[in-house]
Amino acid sequence: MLEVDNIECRYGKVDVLRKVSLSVGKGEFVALIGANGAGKSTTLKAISGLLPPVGGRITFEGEDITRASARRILEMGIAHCPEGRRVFPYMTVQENLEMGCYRRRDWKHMSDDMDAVFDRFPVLGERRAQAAGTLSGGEQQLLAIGRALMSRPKLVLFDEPSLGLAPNNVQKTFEYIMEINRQGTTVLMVEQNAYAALEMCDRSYLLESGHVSLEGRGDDMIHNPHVQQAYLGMEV
Amino acid sequence: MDQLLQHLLNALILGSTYALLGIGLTFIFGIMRVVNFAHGELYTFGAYMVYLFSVLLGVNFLLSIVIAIVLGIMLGALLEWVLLSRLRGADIDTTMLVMIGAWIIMQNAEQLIWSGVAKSIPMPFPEEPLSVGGVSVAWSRVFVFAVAILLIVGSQTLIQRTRLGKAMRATFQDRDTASLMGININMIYLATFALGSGLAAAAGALLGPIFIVMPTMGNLAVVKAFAIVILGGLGNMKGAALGGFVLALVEELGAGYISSGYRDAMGFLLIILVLMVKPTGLFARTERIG
Amino acid sequence: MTLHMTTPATTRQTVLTVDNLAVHFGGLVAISDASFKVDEGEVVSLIGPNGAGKTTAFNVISGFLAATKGVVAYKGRRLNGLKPHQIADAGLVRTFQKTSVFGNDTVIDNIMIGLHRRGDASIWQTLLLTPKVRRQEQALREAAAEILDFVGLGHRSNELAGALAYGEQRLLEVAVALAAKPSLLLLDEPACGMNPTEALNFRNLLGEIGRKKITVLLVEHNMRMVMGVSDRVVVLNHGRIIADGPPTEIQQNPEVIRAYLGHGPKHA
Amino acid sequence: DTIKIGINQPLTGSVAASGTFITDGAKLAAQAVNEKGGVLGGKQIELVIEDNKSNPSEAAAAAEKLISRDEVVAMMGAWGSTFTLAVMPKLEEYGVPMVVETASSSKVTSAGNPWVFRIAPTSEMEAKAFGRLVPKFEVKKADFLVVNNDWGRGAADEFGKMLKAQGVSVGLVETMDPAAQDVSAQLAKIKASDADTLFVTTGFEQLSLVFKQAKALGIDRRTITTGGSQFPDRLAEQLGGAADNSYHILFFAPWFPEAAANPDVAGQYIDMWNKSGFDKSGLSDGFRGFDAVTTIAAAIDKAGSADPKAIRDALWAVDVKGVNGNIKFDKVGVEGSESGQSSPNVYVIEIKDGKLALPQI
Amino acid sequence: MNTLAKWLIVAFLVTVPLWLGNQYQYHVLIMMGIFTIGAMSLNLLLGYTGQLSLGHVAFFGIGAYTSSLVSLGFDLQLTDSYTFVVEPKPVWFAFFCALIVSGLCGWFVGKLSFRVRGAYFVIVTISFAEVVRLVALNWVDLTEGPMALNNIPPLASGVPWMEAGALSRRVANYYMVLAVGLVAFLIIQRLVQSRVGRAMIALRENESLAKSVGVDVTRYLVLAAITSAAIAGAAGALYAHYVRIVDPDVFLFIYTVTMVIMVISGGKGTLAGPLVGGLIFGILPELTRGHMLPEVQWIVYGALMILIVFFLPQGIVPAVQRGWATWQKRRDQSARDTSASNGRRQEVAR
Ligand SMILES: Nc1ncnc2c1ncn2[C@@H]1O[C@H](COP(=O)(O)OP(=O)(O)OP(=O)(O)O)[C@@H](O)[C@H]1O
Ligand SMILES: Nc1ncnc2c1ncn2[C@@H]1O[C@H](COP(=O)(O)OP(=O)(O)OP(=O)(O)O)[C@@H](O)[C@H]1O
Ligand SMILES: CC(C)C[C@H](N)C(=O)O
Ligand SMILES: [Mg+2]
Ligand SMILES: [Mg+2]
Repeated sequence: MLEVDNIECRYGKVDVLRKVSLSVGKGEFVALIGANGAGKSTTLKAISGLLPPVGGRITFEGEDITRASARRILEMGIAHCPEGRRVFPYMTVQENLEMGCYRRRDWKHMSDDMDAVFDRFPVLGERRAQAAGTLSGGEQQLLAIGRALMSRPKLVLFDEPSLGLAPNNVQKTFEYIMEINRQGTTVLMVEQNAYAALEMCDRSYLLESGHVSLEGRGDDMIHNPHVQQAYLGMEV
Repeated sequence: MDQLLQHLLNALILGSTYALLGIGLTFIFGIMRVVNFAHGELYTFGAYMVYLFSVLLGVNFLLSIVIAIVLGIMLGALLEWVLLSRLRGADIDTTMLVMIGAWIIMQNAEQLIWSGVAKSIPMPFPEEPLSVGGVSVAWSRVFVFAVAILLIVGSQTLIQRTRLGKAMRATFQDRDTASLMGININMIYLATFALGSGLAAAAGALLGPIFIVMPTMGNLAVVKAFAIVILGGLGNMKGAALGGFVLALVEELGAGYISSGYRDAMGFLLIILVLMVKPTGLFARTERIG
Repeated sequence: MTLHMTTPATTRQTVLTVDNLAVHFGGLVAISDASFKVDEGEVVSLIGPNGAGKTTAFNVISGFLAATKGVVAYKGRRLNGLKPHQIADAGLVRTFQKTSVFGNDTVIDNIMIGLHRRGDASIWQTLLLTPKVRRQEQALREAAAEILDFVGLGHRSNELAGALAYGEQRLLEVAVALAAKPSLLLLDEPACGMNPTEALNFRNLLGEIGRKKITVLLVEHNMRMVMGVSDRVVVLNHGRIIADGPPTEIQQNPEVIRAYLGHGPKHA
Repeated sequence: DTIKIGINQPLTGSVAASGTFITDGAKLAAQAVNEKGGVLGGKQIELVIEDNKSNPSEAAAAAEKLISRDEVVAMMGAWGSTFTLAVMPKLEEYGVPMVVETASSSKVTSAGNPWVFRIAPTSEMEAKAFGRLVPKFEVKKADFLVVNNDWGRGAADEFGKMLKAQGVSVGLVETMDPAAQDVSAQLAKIKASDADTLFVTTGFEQLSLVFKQAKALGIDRRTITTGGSQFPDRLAEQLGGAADNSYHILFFAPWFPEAAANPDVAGQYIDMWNKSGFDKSGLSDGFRGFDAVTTIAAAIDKAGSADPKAIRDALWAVDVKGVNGNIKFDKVGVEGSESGQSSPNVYVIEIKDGKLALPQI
Repeated sequence: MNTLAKWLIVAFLVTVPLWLGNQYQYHVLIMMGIFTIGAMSLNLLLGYTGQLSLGHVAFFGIGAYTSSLVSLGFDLQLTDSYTFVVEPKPVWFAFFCALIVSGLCGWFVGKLSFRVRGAYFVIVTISFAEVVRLVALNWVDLTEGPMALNNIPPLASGVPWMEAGALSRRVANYYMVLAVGLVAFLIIQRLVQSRVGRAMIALRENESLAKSVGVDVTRYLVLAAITSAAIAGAAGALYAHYVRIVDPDVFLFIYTVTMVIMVISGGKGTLAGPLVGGLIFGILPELTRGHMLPEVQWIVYGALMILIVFFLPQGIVPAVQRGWATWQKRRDQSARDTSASNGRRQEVAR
């Protein structure tokens, strides 16, 4: 469904991605792991159109989206839940969720979807009129996750969804993600919580200083000594 | 008693015009965070366009006002496109400096085109004022009041209720994330700046005929507009409107009962006092630390 | 507050006391009637579900937010009403949940700012550039380099802080806080965003900090770290303390499991 | 080569309209002089024009530039009394004479500055001239609304003195900033007063606002404007009925050429003006620039050299036929360092049913 | 910039009167110097503490009025029976009064806005300047209001040879401005390159973090405001005694704007920025004068400003520094490493 072919990205003059390739099949759950600064977030930004790559090619469902606008990419069914919450701080929780389906035409389903988010994360429901910027860190993260799902995407890119979440919410969130994946949404997820990510996913990539250094099924990765030592915090 | 009523009435009318100035700048400064010193020039532009169409070209007065507003929107869009679109993500001082440049250029261009001599625009309203009891108000001002209220309510609704308004707020709170929501960022920048400019031109088009039209007319107007936006709390339409009325009330009563020379000073003192008590304006946004 | 009983009776001096603290935001109650203590030299973790009020408690203790009710005291001195910089002067230094460095300054200059409290040249001495001022500058610069080496950022000292990788920025934050010579360090989710290996290294750093006789109050969702480093764990839920005790005990506490730990992915 | 004369006038700011017309008038005079062969046996005069932006410091800066950069031999300026007073120290410092065309405060000629030659009437002269109409109007009590500077305050003083001498009581004296655009607070106070007459002193721009805003507040009483820069024809045209029942003290009334002191000069001036396509309503102000430059040119000729000091000495001896009567300077002010003052004519114009009239005395 | 270059510049400036003959060129130079001092003072607030003071001209004007009033003498009727009289004082004394009074106003504004930041600080300062302007306009008994304070004694009054003629007075003024400028530069340099300066930069970069490590941000903001205001007041006093007339329009916004342009185009938060900006925007109007109408001249001025921002968004000095660093890097890899990092630490904070 998604093909990333040898893309290169840079911030100013600094090369961050050097020929990254990966692919995600329809209905798959793919994890992307790697150290801080390896370029995981940058890869997601390239896919969602926030930072168009300077080289290489990205296709989605056969269509070239390498230089498409973020809006066009969203309309094609890719949602991106960005790193670091990024809620709209002066808008209410409800308005933030509404922004999630800004491009959707079927407004009548909107309130159903919103209720689904509130069901999943009741704390957001209690706070629906509170300015998002005053939520606690974890609450903001939940809101960002809910908001990404409001567009009913075909493919959703999660960038460290568990960041700042308490264990119970981590668990809830991962369950949620697995559930939408089971219901047919394709998932590409970046996680520092590598063990959990590798356990959940179908397939995974390891990104190291700007290129893919390893690729494989989740459980294979877990058992790779290099991964264990560098990313899972296990002494080998 | 009549004098007090007259002052209160004057304040109400003046307040509506201040509010009008304030809401235009709320779009550009309050929401977009562009310290737009050229705002006063759009105000001046609106006034000169009414002069051009209604006095020099003999177009109907009301139609001239509409034309002036439309041209103000177009000029605003042009400024955004030429100057600001290449400064996306630049910090607030950078865009401020560019707008100061635009201000200097526009004001001197006006000077060249229209000369420094003030122009006066007649209004097609009955000369006899509307008098009730001991108080009177000119029909022209009643007209300005009505239009201003209409524009204020319209802007408030636009920003708070409509999809476009929400997209505007979202865009200027977090540009990248807004584009992830599928918002066409460039279109929103353009629309916001153009709308704010249109409102500035509207204020000029309405007030120019009441006062006089000259190239420097925007200078005090722009300072007051900033003050009003801040008084109300950045980005808050209702706040800006209320700020306009409060400012007018303080100025008018101060001028009437304390000293007319210190009229403007009272307004600025009020702003200082308000900010000392509420450092982020009357209607502060809630922020959090940590 | 029967739970307080579970605190092991120690010979250590209590330094921080939070007494019947309540914080309201308009109608919203973020913390209601919370009390806990931190003893000298301890590493105490403050944990609890998202929105429990942990960061809010930090904000109150460090003077960024006024308490609605209750008393915060450090070494017998009442902190309520003091400004953040005065509280830092008293030896309490905090870090922020959201990464917070001086992004446009170099790494070493970040530390130099952190060292602010250690300089004492007067304005006049500064203007006259007296030998004392020169000497002090030199000494501060050396101290800064030392701190960077301690946290392992020595090789980055001339980079702009904003250009560091995320994990390095989190380290830098701690280094800046350490520069301010705290006797009590308040860390708000310092390991958030680090991968397990990086978190492990950070845990070792925390151990070193403890050896420097610095008391630590830690907010963290990484349970491996919390259970590994803490002498004691205080659990906050909905603005109330629901448990207070040694890590092993907290891990078994059914209320804590229900409200916070869940039975989630084992390696979370 | 040419002989440079400095023109220091407000071309922008609150009184730009009048300053622009006066500059136009000055240009016409220069043109007339040059067409007749210039000065000093064939040298052309050149006007160097600086905008004083309706502000005293800018007026001083403009004088500084005109003298030190452009090396003008004489100046005309600087419209307002305040601006003129600001320029005067520069005249002494550099030793350059200035013909004062508009300023009316007594301070200009009482300061002991021997480089100042005024062709405008003082407020006192205006008050005296108007005094003859007071009994006819049966004024009982008068309020003042004046611009807050030397001119406005001076006018309020002199007219107040004159009225009191005739047994009229003086009520409110309200001031307004020269750049103020909203005077409704002052007018609301005046509305509540029981006076029967209102004296207003300010430039044309603000004057038209005062009339509009007074009308809007329902103030309907006899209004008298002073200062000589009111463009009554424009007021009548722009304001319609709002300007009725008002009287305007002027120094030249082009609408009634028959009343002019030197009808031939006035006729020539009006002709040139109309030919140049300048705004008609500027006629009543432009003459001051015309007269001033004519006077300076005459003095240069009389001096026989382009030396500023010689021109100053020659100014005492000129006798010029001006648009508004003969220009000849009397010594006034501090003994030993007197300033020059001529004695121009003063007219009163009435606006009645939207038309201009000469009131019958 | 190295020390030698600095001394060369100073030496050059000192010798200017030896070869400059034209009175008007002096005028331009003096006015430029005065506004450059103003810009330097603004840079302390805007560039280092990050607080944009758009009412900066208030301090300039207060300095101008204070020095003028003290040197002219004034009286204030406080009650019916008591009048406070100040006899005319020597100019140097008036100058120090100006420093103190404007410094006090800086303290006041700093205190006034101790919680107010960003756009709100901008408005407090603009409002303060407007209030002061309106007081100057309306307190006619003291300030003469719109009638202006005239005949202010020149700076050199009392020194016989300097009173001789217009030219030597200009020379005296020139050296005065130069001296005040050098002292101001030194004060600012020492402040910003010390612990104090780091505290100010910390306030600009991340106020919460600065507070949390024990920086009393209010104290440093107030300190910066006092220093900045006093220097601006000194510039104002120089201005008053040079042009010898002040009216409430010294408080006009356009003067603040002039200083802001100088600072930002030159490079805010750098020591050399305001000097370079002051040079360019002080001389530019004179270079274009005579070739075009004043309005066109201003239009060129505005357009140039916009172009500078587009192409050198951080200002001229940082751009030159960066260019210099790259050039050196290409020339000598190893020498570059130390000097660029030192240079960055000292000069560019952003
Ligand atoms: N806006 C930016 N400007 C300049 N450099 C950047 C920017 N964003 C990221 N970088 C740099 O690009 C590199 C890759 O960053 P990226 O955010 O993609 O890493 P990541 O793998 O997501 O790391 P993390 O786990 O810390 O989120 C890092 O070295 C980072 O410093
Ligand atoms: N300024 C504020 N205005 C309104 N509500 C606030 C404000 N600050 C915090 N809150 C609310 O107070 C509660 C406690 O927030 P706090 O940030 O202390 O939580 P936390 O325990 O740190 O959570 P997390 O683990 O997610 O960081 C939250 O529900 C939050 O929404
Ligand atoms: C009459 C006005 C045009 C000028 C006025 N005479 C003055 O002295 O300021
Ligand atoms: Mg990332
Ligand atoms: Mg928190």
